[in-house]
Amino acid sequence: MKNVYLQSAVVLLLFAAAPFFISSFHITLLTEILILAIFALSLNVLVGYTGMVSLGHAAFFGTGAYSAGIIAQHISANMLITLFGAVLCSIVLAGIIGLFCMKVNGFYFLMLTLAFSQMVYSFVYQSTGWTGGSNGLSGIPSPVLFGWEIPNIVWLFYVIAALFMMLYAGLRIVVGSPFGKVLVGIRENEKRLKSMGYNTYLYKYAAFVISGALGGVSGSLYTYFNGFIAPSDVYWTMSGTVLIMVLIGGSGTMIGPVLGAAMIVILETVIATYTDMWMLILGSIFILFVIFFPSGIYGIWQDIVSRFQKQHIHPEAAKINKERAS
Amino acid sequence: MLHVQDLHAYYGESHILHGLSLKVEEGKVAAILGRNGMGKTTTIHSIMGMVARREGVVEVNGHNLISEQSYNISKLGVGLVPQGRRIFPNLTVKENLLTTQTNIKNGWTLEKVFDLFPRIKERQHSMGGNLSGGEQQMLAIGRAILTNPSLLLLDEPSEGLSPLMVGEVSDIIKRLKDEGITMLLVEQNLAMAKKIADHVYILNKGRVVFEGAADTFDEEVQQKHLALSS
Amino acid sequence: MNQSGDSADGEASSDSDDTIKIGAILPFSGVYASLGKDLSAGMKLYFESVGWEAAGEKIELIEEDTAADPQEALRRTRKLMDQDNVDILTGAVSTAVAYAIRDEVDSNQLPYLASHAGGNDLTRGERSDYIWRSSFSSWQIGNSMGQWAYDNVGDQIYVAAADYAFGKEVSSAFMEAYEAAGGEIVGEVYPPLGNNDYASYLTTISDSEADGVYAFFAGSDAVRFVQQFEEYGLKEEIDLLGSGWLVSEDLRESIGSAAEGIYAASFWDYNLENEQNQKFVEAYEAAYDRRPTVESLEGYDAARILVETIESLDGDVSDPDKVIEAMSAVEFDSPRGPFAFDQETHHVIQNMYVLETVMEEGRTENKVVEKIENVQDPGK
Amino acid sequence: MTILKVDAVNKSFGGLEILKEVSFNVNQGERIGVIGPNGAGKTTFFNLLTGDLSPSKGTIYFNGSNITKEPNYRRARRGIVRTFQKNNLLDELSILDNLLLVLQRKHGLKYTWFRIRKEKYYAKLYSEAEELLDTWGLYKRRHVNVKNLSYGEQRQIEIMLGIATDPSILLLDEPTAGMSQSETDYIVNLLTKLPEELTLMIIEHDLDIIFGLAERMIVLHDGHVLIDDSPEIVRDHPQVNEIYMGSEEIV
Amino acid sequence: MEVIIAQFINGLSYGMLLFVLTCGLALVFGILGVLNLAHGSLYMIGSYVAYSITTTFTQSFWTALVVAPLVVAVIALIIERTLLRVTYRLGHLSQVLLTFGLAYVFHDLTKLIWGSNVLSIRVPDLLSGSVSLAGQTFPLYRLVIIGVGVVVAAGLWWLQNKTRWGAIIRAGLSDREMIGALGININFVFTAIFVLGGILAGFGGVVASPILGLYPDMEFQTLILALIVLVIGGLGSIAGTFTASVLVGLLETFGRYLFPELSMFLIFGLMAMILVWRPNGLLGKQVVEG
Ligand SMILES: Nc1ncnc2c1ncn2[C@@H]1O[C@H](COP(=O)(O)OP(=O)(O)OP(=O)(O)O)[C@@H](O)[C@H]1O
Ligand SMILES: Nc1ncnc2c1ncn2[C@@H]1O[C@H](COP(=O)(O)OP(=O)(O)OP(=O)(O)O)[C@@H](O)[C@H]1O
Ligand SMILES: [Mg+2]
Ligand SMILES: [Mg+2]
Repeated sequence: MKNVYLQSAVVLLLFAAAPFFISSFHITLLTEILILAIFALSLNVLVGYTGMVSLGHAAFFGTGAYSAGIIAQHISANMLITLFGAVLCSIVLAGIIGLFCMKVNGFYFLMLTLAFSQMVYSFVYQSTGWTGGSNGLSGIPSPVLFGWEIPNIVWLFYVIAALFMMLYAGLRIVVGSPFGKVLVGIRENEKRLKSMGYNTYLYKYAAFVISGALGGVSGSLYTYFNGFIAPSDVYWTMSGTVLIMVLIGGSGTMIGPVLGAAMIVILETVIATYTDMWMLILGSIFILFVIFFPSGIYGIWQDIVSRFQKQHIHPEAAKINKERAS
Repeated sequence: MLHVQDLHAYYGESHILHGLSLKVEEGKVAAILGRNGMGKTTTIHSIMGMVARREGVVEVNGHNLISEQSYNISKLGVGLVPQGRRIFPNLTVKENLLTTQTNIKNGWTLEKVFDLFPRIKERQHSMGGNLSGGEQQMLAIGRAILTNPSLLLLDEPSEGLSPLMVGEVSDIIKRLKDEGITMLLVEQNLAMAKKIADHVYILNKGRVVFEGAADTFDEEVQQKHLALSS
Repeated sequence: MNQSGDSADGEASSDSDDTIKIGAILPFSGVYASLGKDLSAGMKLYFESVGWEAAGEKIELIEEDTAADPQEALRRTRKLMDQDNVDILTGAVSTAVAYAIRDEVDSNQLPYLASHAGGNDLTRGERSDYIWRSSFSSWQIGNSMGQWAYDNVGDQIYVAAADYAFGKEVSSAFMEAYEAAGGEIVGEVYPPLGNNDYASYLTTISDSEADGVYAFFAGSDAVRFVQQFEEYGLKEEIDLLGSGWLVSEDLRESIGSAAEGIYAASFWDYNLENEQNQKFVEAYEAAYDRRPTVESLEGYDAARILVETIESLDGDVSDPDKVIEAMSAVEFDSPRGPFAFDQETHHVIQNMYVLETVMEEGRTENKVVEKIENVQDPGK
Repeated sequence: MTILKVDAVNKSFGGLEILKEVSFNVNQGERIGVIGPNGAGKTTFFNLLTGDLSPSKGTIYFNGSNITKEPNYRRARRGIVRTFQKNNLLDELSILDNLLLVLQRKHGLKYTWFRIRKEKYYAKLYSEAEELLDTWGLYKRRHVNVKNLSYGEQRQIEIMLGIATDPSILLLDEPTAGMSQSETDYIVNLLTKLPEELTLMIIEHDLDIIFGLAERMIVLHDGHVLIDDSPEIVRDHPQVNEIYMGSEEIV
Repeated sequence: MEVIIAQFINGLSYGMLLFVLTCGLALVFGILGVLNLAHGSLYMIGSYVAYSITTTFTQSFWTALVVAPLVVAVIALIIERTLLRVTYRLGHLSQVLLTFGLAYVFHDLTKLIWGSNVLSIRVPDLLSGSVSLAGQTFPLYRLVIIGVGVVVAAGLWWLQNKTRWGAIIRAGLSDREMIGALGININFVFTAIFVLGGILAGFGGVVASPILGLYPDMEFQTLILALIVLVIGGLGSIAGTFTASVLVGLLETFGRYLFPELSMFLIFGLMAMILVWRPNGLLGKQVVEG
């Protein structure tokens, strides 16, 4: 993490160059990874930083996706409008659901978020007129940005990559800010934080709404990307998938969920081409991760880095421990 | 009875105990003293098999227990009053006492423990987690006694007890000693330690820096080994 | 999962110049897995019978697993188009999958032969120049039974259908035809997909005055519904009728004797008596050692359409518009009866059959009780 | 000036009446010792003051306003700060992070959402934290996770966090329990040096400490205030000797 | 009126079926604290093994009722000993990932062995009749299930409240190290409970499949249903699970009867309402901290 600006410049360059070096199918894949990475990042605010494990995050993804799609069909395909509408809808939804979910903790939180998202699902599923019900919503016009209809996947990729980088940077600032530190504090010991004078309820609620809003952003991007929305995007399996992405990437880290999203998308695509037993292989990989790399891909990455540098995350800590020991 | 030889213990990378040795004769009480963070609890935990990485010899009654699991060590007659009490919060007082009760024939029963600590008898249906600090300490002592140990490890048993109760606990420990239970006691309350122990060890940074009979532990030793500057 | 006929010759098959690539998006996992497998088996049976060759060109079949997930299907379709450069696409079991890929296929001008998905709109409002359907539409399934039910069951019918677009389309097509014939719908109920206990619904139904129940359920829902229909004593009082999937070939063994006496509408049945069907059933049983299902037939026919299309083009499939033109002209005698496309709607015109399930030698069999010829989807 | 007024407070759990009609006033800057047998209700009483529990009956006033119904975080912001009898820290975080959270709260929430003004805001926090760690002799170990400290060391952190908050009334629940003699001396020394206007209430079973520090003693017994008087009176009170001190000698 | 009574009986029997499906999960999660997302898979394996036994080997439902749970028990034993054990120190999220992975693996393995067709198990002849009650025909098997549910509930209640096991597990959950230091081989206890959970899952599989059938994805449906019942009842309380099963059974049945168009919404709505009203479920234990 020596130079953030250098790093972002490199990433920017890589993104800009990508379409010149890889096939359009791989650009599609990369775009999808970025969208789902935003989704995973948004969940990570809850799961990784605040310690609230949600199994209903698809509600916000789906809300974002459907509101973007419906607005594009009925009002305007202008990306600024659809995006704004999607974020607004998911913020409102997260605001309402959050009010209730703040009352419960742990597993009950997980199940309550699941309950609300399943209610959203059945609402979407049964509002056939607006959402197409079980058939999904199709025939969504392509997004328009400043009067310019995004013509193909490469341009869409650029738009999404730019948005991704902005959101990533923004989120990094937020989780590294004092606000983010309070969230981590809540994860570790909410009771103590209250004693310190923090209104933890407000912080958790804010985290929930931020997380929901970002979930909505990723959902609307998915709509631009696919031009189609299936009710399964709101279903609990979607919430499960994104949770797995966070866990397998490394919860409570910034890059972890991105790596997790990349890994799951790539694995599903690659394995499914060779065998229809992809669940067997994917499942085995999950198991191997738990047993051998419990801190996720991020943990592997850390191991490699520390092996190279021969030092730990907090060099001082190691030094002190050694000092005391001798 | 208890014989510790060249004990090393580690938490991950950090090496905490450096070749520690100590001995407690059958029916005697030895005290371990030392400032915070010197390795007293680590010593107790190593004997009890609760430190993941430990090397050396820990002999109880002639059995080397260095690589035993802690439940087996307990079954061989080693009891523990842990630091910080570690009461099971979701069990009632009575359950806390009875769940791990063993070797009932050796003499200690629920009634007898209740006689020692009438206060916890009053609270027997409360959840362990709802007790006051001192009550929990009594409960922790009672819980250990009910495993009917022949060697009892006490890690700061007087913490959180009122002066009156400190006196009573001292009496209880003496009584246990009279019944032939061997004890290893970690204490910060020096007065109490002096009163009970036959033998004293002082730890500093994982090493024994003083050992001697209780009466050789005087003001001077205390100044030398327990003052802040050391 | 690349399949190709030249494995015997040992030639490399991935070279795109001298092979024609056909992409199939089918569910091999999830709730529709068994349908996907049967479709695939039917297709391979036909391709095998022509030696994986058409007009001298090798045929390569690339199958992709869509599960039951439209998004997944979209991802797979893109892979087939961009990565594998398939010439023709076929498949899709779930209607949602067909809708999901519709725009992608249309804008990329990829000829697509829908071989199962039955949503009406695919050949109505969502019709595309490049999409043709050889299987059925929900309207065909539901509509064909309306008149017959009024004539043979009674003038009061209760409708129970799984709560998803397809279930609703089929049942509303039925209701429309039934009411047009003069019948009365005395109640409707739509249990969710995957509902596991029908006791409550059955109690309500048995409380009604209906002469019959028109049920649209498939897969495990069908098994449970039909079994519970009998267990709760409705079978003695009320006729049960529905689509062919209620008593389909692969379910009847699980359902057991509870299926006896059910009337169902379908465009094919194992026991259809015609020469083509005999040939098909024999070949299928020889190859796989089990009975074909209606999906096997769909796969078999789809493969045949593709082969005939390629042959009429002499193997040149580079121009999608020509492919479409050739495909639309395919006509043949299928095991289901005469097969032809409606040029207007891009949808198959076919016979529909009303079947009755009867007991034969301790097991249930379907028997054709009525044939409705040349049923043509109205296309709007 | 009366800073805290407790008026006929009761607390019961289920049928169990733990505190009965407890009333008294606290003036600003007082050093009050709270003693009583185990289970007398001392910790419960602190819990009522900080809002970790709410009283079954009675009222609590702080600086003239009724705070009986206020949640604990609001009271903490008013300056009612406590330490816990049982260590209650952010175990998985470093000592520094524990401290930073306290300091961050103390300096208000102004810039907490973004760290755009990082230098200005953060530098101040960090330098204050590091200064504090230095005085507590923890600077070198500031990145060690709290869970890897020994019990007594964690007790020290507990007190450090309390003091770092800059409270107007500090409630210490057995601050030196589990600490060795030398650390205890250190803490006592530190407590005597706290600013005069800071109000202190200390629960302690170590009589040397309590009689050394307190100007006023409250003895709780069985849920009510047995005595509220000067240390001299309490020391010689026969009933206190009987129920609390036993034969223990007082230096 | 008769319809109401009939629906009541329907609801009761459906509720008991839910209890049989959930009790294994309730034991392993509510008591052992392990969120076992592979519970549905164990249930499914029980069903499929029972299917094989009833159709191929002995053709006897009763043999299946004994053998299938044992097969599942062995699988549970292996899982606990080799995989789950590692995760106890890693925490809940690791268990979520692990058991989810297991569910995936089992999904494909059963597909490999038994295919993806819809299958069903015949009700044993002894129980296959029908009974007429309140002017309505009921399958005898459904009524028997009510009895089975009650018996299982009683057994579990006894285990939890009348033996030392319940207390040992609760103690082990809050402080494994300490319960070990007091002489209890907590690893063994955990294994035993997990295996018992497996047996119950397998038993549920055999008992439920004549009604619910065997089909792809059955395990996830069952899992979600079981989780809902569990959370409504509250963790750590067999009585809560039992109450919740009956409540959900009745609500679903009457919901389908009175508001068929809402039926998907109802059960999740109920769960949300109950959790907002009682954040620890109906009879869930409030966890006492330190
Ligand atoms: N939540 C609770 N539920 C039931 N009883 C409780 C609860 N909290 C405390 N008690 C009881 O109230 C009494 C007072 O407890 P408290 O912790 O206030 O004592 P204390 O004076 O601090 O004692 P100690 O000096 O031992 O810490 C104890 O007997 C305890 O068992
Ligand atoms: N889990 C752990 N991981 C790493 N280091 C630890 C761990 N537990 C204790 N330590 C370190 O080991 C050293 C000895 O700790 P120990 O608990 O044995 O001290 P102690 O003498 O019992 O102190 P106290 O009087 O405070 O209880 C301390 O420096 C502590 O920081
Ligand atoms: Mg210690
Ligand atoms: Mg206390």
